[in-house]
Amino acid sequence: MGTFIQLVVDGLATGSIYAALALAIVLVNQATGLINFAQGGMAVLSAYIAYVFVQLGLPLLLAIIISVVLSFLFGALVERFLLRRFERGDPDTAVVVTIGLLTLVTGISAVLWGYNNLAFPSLFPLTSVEILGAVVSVRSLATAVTIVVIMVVLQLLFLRTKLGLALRAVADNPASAAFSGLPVGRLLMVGWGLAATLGAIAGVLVAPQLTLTPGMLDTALVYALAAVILGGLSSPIGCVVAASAIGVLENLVAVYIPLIGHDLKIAVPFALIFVILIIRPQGLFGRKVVVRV
Amino acid sequence: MTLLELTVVTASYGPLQVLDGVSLSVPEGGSVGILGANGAGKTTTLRAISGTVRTGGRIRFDGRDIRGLRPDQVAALGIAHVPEGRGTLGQLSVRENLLVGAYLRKDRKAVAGDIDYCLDLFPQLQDRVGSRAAALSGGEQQMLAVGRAFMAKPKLLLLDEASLGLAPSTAKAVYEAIRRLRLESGIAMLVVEQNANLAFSLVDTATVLETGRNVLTGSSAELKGMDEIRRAYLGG
Amino acid sequence: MSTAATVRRPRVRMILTAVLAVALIAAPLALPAFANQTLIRIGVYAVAVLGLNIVMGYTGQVNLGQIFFVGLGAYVTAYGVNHGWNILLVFFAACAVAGLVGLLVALAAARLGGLAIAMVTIALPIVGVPLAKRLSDFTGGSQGTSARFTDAPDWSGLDNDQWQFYIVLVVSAAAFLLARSLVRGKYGRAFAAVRENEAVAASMGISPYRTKVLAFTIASIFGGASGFLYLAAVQYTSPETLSFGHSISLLAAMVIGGAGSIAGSLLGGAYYVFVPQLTNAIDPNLTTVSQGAILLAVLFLLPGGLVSLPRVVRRLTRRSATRRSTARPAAETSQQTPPAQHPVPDAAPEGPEQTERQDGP
Amino acid sequence: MRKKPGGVLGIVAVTAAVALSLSGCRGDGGGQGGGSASSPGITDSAITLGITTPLSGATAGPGKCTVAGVSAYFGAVNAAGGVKFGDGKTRTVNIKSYDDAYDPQKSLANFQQMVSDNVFAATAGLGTPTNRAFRDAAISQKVPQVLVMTGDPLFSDRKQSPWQLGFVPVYQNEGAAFGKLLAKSGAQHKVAILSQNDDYGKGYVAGFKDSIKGASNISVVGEQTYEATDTSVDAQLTQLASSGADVFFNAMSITPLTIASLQKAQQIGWKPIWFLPSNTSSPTAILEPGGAAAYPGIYSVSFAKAPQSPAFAKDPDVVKFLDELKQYGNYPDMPAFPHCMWSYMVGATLEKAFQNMKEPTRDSFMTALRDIKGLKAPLMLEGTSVDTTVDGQPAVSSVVVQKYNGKGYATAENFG
Repeated sequence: MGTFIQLVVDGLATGSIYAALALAIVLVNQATGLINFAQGGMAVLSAYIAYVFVQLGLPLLLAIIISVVLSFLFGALVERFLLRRFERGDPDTAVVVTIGLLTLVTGISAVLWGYNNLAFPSLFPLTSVEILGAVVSVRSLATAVTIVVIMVVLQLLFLRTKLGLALRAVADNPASAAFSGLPVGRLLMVGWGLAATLGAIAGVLVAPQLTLTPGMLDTALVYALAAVILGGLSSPIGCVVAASAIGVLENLVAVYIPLIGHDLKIAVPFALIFVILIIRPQGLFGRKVVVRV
Repeated sequence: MTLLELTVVTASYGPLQVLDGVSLSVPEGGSVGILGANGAGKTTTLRAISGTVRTGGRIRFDGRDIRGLRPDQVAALGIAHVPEGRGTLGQLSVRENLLVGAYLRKDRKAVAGDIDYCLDLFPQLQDRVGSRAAALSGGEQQMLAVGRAFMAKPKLLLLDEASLGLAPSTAKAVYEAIRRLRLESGIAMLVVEQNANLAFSLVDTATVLETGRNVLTGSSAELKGMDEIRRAYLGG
Repeated sequence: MSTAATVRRPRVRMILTAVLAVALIAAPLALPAFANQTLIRIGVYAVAVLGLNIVMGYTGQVNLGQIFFVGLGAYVTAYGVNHGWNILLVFFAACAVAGLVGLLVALAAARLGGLAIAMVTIALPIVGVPLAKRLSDFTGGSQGTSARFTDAPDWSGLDNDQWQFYIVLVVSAAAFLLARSLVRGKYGRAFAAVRENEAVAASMGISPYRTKVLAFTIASIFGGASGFLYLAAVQYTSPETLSFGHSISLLAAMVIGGAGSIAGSLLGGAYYVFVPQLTNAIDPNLTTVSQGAILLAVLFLLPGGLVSLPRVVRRLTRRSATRRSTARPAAETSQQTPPAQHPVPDAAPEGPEQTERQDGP
Repeated sequence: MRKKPGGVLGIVAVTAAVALSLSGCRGDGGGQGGGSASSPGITDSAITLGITTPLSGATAGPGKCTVAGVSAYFGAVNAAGGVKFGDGKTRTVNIKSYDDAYDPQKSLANFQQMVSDNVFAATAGLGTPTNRAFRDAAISQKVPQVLVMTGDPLFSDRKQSPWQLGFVPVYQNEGAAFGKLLAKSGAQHKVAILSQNDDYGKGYVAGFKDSIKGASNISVVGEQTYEATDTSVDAQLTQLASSGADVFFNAMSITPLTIASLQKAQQIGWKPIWFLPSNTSSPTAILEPGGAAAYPGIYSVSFAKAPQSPAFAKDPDVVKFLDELKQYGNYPDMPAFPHCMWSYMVGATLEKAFQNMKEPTRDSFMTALRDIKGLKAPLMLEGTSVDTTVDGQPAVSSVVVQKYNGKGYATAENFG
C-alpha cells in the first residue's frame, strides 16, 4: 500500500512537469489556433536566460522575472516576424515552421551554453514531507501548486477577461474578429508572448529537476502533447488533469502490469487517448474544436 | 450629409483586378443597395471599404480618408462589416460573440442593455445564449452576425448577402429584424443582396455593378420597375 | 493556367523525360561513389516522403508516424534477408507487413478524424522504439541488425554503390510512377475531395472513411518500400532508425519539398539527405542551428515548398507585365484574407448552400 | 485544388543541381599520398583522421568530448612538430569531425563522406548503433574504424571485425569488476538492479550477474529498467526500495537521472550502497548535487583520472590535459563526461601506433595498432593500461573499482 501511494505521488510530480508545458501549448492554441512544437525549446531558452542572470549574481527570483519579461518579448517578436507570414496559409506549413523554430532555438541554446547538463537552482528546497505515508519533496509539491495556480489563472483569463475573449476570438477567425475592431496582429503577438511567458515559468520550474540541457523538454513535449489532446485543446483544467493522470497511470501500469513494464509504459497515454477519443472526440474537458494541426 | 463616399475605387486580388472604378455614396442614416451579377464586384466593394483588399481611388468616411486603413482601424471609426458567410466565431458562445462585437466599447452597462436588445430583436437566440455559435442553424448564425455588428454601435453597417443559403422564410425574418434595427437605431446601411425583393425591402437607393464598374444608380422605386435590370442582374 | 507553356507541350515533355531517364541510368557510371551513395539515400527518403505526401499532402490527414513504417519495412527486410528468403519475397513482405499494420491502425484511427490520426501516428514511433528493443528475437534489440544483400554480383561488373543505385532507382521510379497515376486518377480525386471537405466528398458518393484508410495504407506501403530501400542502402537498422525526431524531419521534408506534389516528394527526399550533409560541411558543431535556419529560410522564401521555386521565379520575372483574368485570386497578396476554409470572395453560390446543409438545425 | 508547377522541369533542374553539387563534394580522388603504395589520407607530411559522433541531440554532451580529447591531444603534438612515424617521416595529424546525431543512417553517410574526403581512418566515434551502421562498409573498403567509444564486444572480435577495435572496456567488464568485489566480501547482500534499456545497461547487468553466479552470499532481489529518454525514474526507485535491497547496482548513463535517483532514494528513506558506472560517477557533476554523502558507500569503476577530483587537481597529467583541452580542443569547461579523458587517451594510443607503423598504409597501421602492450597513456589510473593484443578485448580492458570518499575517489581493494 505504501508503495502504491508513493507511486501515485511520484506520478503526480512527474505529471506536473508535463502539465507545465501542456498549459503553454493550450495557451498558444487558444490564442492562435496553432500547435507550437517549439514551445519546449523556447521554454528551455528562457530557463537558460534565467540561468545567465543567476550566474551574473542576481537573486534567483529576479533572474526569473527578467527571463519571463524577455520571453514575452521574444514570443511576441517570433509571432510578428516569423509566424505572421504563415498564419493565413496552409496550417501544415505553419506547424513545420514551428518545428524549424524548435530546431533553431535548440541549436542556439546549444551553441551558447553547450550540451553539458547545467545545475539550475530551485526556488524551493529539496527537503521532503510525508503525505499519507508517501514521501514527496517540497520542490515537487511547490511545483504542482504553482501549476495549479497557473491553471486557474489561465482559466480565468480565457473565460472571464476581455483580453481572453479577444484572444479566443482572434484564434477562431482572425478576419472576422478584425471586423469587430480587434487589433488582430497585436493580439496574436500578445498570445505568443503570454505563451512564451508561461513556457518560461514552466522551464524554470522543471529545470532544477531535469538539469538544463538544450533538449531538456524534448520528451516532456511528447507527453505534453498527449495531455493537451487528452484534456481537450481548449481547457487548461483538462490538460492539467490529463497530465497528472498520465503521470500516475504510467507508473501504476509499469509497476503492476509487468508485461508492459517500464519500457512500454509510454504507450499508456496514447492508449488512453485512443479510448477516450472514441468515447469523447473533443477530449476530456474540451469543447468540440476544429483543430489546425 | 454624406457619411460614406467612394470615388473611382479600384481593387485587386494579386494580379486580378476586380473593381475598376466604383463610385457611390451613403448618406447619414441612409440605406444603399449594391446589385449585380456574380463576380461583378459587390462583395469586393464592401471589402474595399473595410480594408480587407488592396484598393486604389478615394474612400471617405465621416469626413476622413479611410483607404489603406486596417480592418480593425476601420471598425474603430464606426463601420461594422457582416461578411459573406456570416463570420461568426464558431467556438465562442452566442453571448461571447456579442461581447466580441462590443470589444471597442467602454460603456459596460450599456453593453449589457444592448445584448438584451439583440436578444429581443432575434428571439430565436434567447435560449441559445450559452451555446457555441457553430452549433446554431444557418439562420441563427446570420442573426448572430448582425447582432454582433450592431453591438459595436456603428454609424454604418456593411451587410453582405444576409439571405445566402437560408430558407426563404428565414431570410425574410432576418430582413424584417434588420429593417426594425434600422428604424430603431438609425444606423446607415450598405447592403449587398442577390434577392431583389429582399434588397428593395431595406434600401432607399441602389447602384448596379457590372464587371467592377457602376452602370446604373437610382432609387429603389425606379430600379424596381426596370425589367431589363431585373432580368440581367437580379435573376428575376 | 499560364505555366511554362513549352514544358507542357507533349513532345518537349517526352524528350525531357527521355533525357532524364537516360541521365539517371548513366549517372552512376559517371559519378563518384559518394555522389551515388548520396543519390541512393535521396531515393530512400523520397519514397518515404512520397507516401507521407499521399496521406498528408493529398488527403489532408496529419501523419506524424511515417518513420515507423520505414523502420518496420527495414526490420522485415533484415529478417527476411537473414533467413534466406528470396529477395523479391523480402520486398513484398516489407511492403505488405507495413501496409497491413498501416491498414489496422487506419481502420481504427480514421474513424475518429484528424486529431486522433495525429495522436495515434505520434504514438507509432514513440512506442515503436521500445517495442523494437523488446522484440529482440526479431530485431536484434538495441544493438540492431545487419543484413547485406546489395553487394554487386560479379557478373554485373559494377561497384556496390552502382548496383545499389540501380536497385533504388528501379523501386523508387516504380513508386513515383505508381503514385503519379494514383493521384491523377479516380483515387486522386477522392483524396482531394476528402482533403477539401469531407461532407462534400460524402455528398459526392466518396466515403471519407474508406478514402482515409486507403490513403493511410498506401502511405504505409510506401513507407515499407522505403524501409526496404533503407536496408539496401544502409545494410543495418536499429531502434534509432524509427525515432520520433526523424518522423518530424520527414514531415518537414515533405512540406519543404512541396505538399501535394509528386516532384515535391523527390525534392523533400533530397532536402532530407542534403541538409545534414551541407550543415556538416558548414561546421559540424553548428548543425542544429544551421538546419533550423535553413528550414525557416526556405519556407520564408517559398511557403509553397521548393517545388514552387519555378513558379515564384516566373512570377517575379514578369510581375509587372501581365494581368491574368481567369485565374483564381492569389490569397497571399491581400492583407487580411480569411483562412482557406472560408469561401473565396464572389465565389459561386454553392459554397454557402453547403454550409447551410452542414449547419442545418 | 493543388497547383502543379512544372513537375518535369523541376526534376530536371534539381537533378542538375544535385549532380553539380555532388561533383563538388568529390575532392580530388585518390591521387594523394607521396609513395605509390600509401593509403588514402596520408601524405609525407600529414595524416587525416575522421570522427563521426553525435555533436547534436541528446548524446551530444559526451559526443563533443570524443572530438575534443583527440583534438586536444594532437593539437599539442602538432604544435610540437608532429608525430615521427615508423617510416621515418614526421607528419601532423588532422582531425575531421562529422555530426551523426546518433542516427545510424547519418553515421554511414558520414563514413561515405570520409572515404570521399580521403580520411585515413575513422576513430573515437561514440555510440553502438552508429558505429555498427558503417562497420560492414569499413570492412569492405578496408578502412580502419578504431578505438571507438562503444562497449559492444563485436568491435573487439578480430575475426568478425578485422578493421575495428573498441577503446573503452566492454560494459561487461565494468559490471563484473564490481560484482567480483562484492562477492569477495563474504557478507550477505541483497542487490537491486536498475539498468538502461539498451546494450549499455544490458552489458553492465550481464557482466555483474556473471561475476556473482557462484557467490551464495549475493542475491538479486529486484530488477528494473528505464528508457534513456525518460524524464523520471521515481517509480522504479520506489519499487526497488520496497525490495529491501542493501546494495543498488545502477547501470545508468544519463546524468540528470543519476542525480535525481541519488536525491529520490534518500527522500524515500532508502539508503543502500551504490554502484555507478564510470561515465556517471563524476564527483562534482553528479555525486555532490545528488547528495551522495548520505549513503554508506558509492562505488564506481574507472581507468581515467577524474580532473574534477581534488586528489588529481595538481596531477601533472590532469593539468596538461585541461590546458590542452582548452587550447586545442575548443573545450574551455571542466569536462562533464569522462569521454573527454578517454578520447585524449585514444590520441596517445594512436600516436603510439603511428610511431610503430612501418609503411604509410592502413594495413601497416592496423598491425602497429594491434601490437601495443602496457602503454600507460596519460590520465590512466595506476593499475590500468592500454593493451591491444588480446583478442576479444578492447584497447582498455582493465578497470579499477573505486570508492567515493566525500570529495573524490580512492581505489577500493575490499568491499565495505
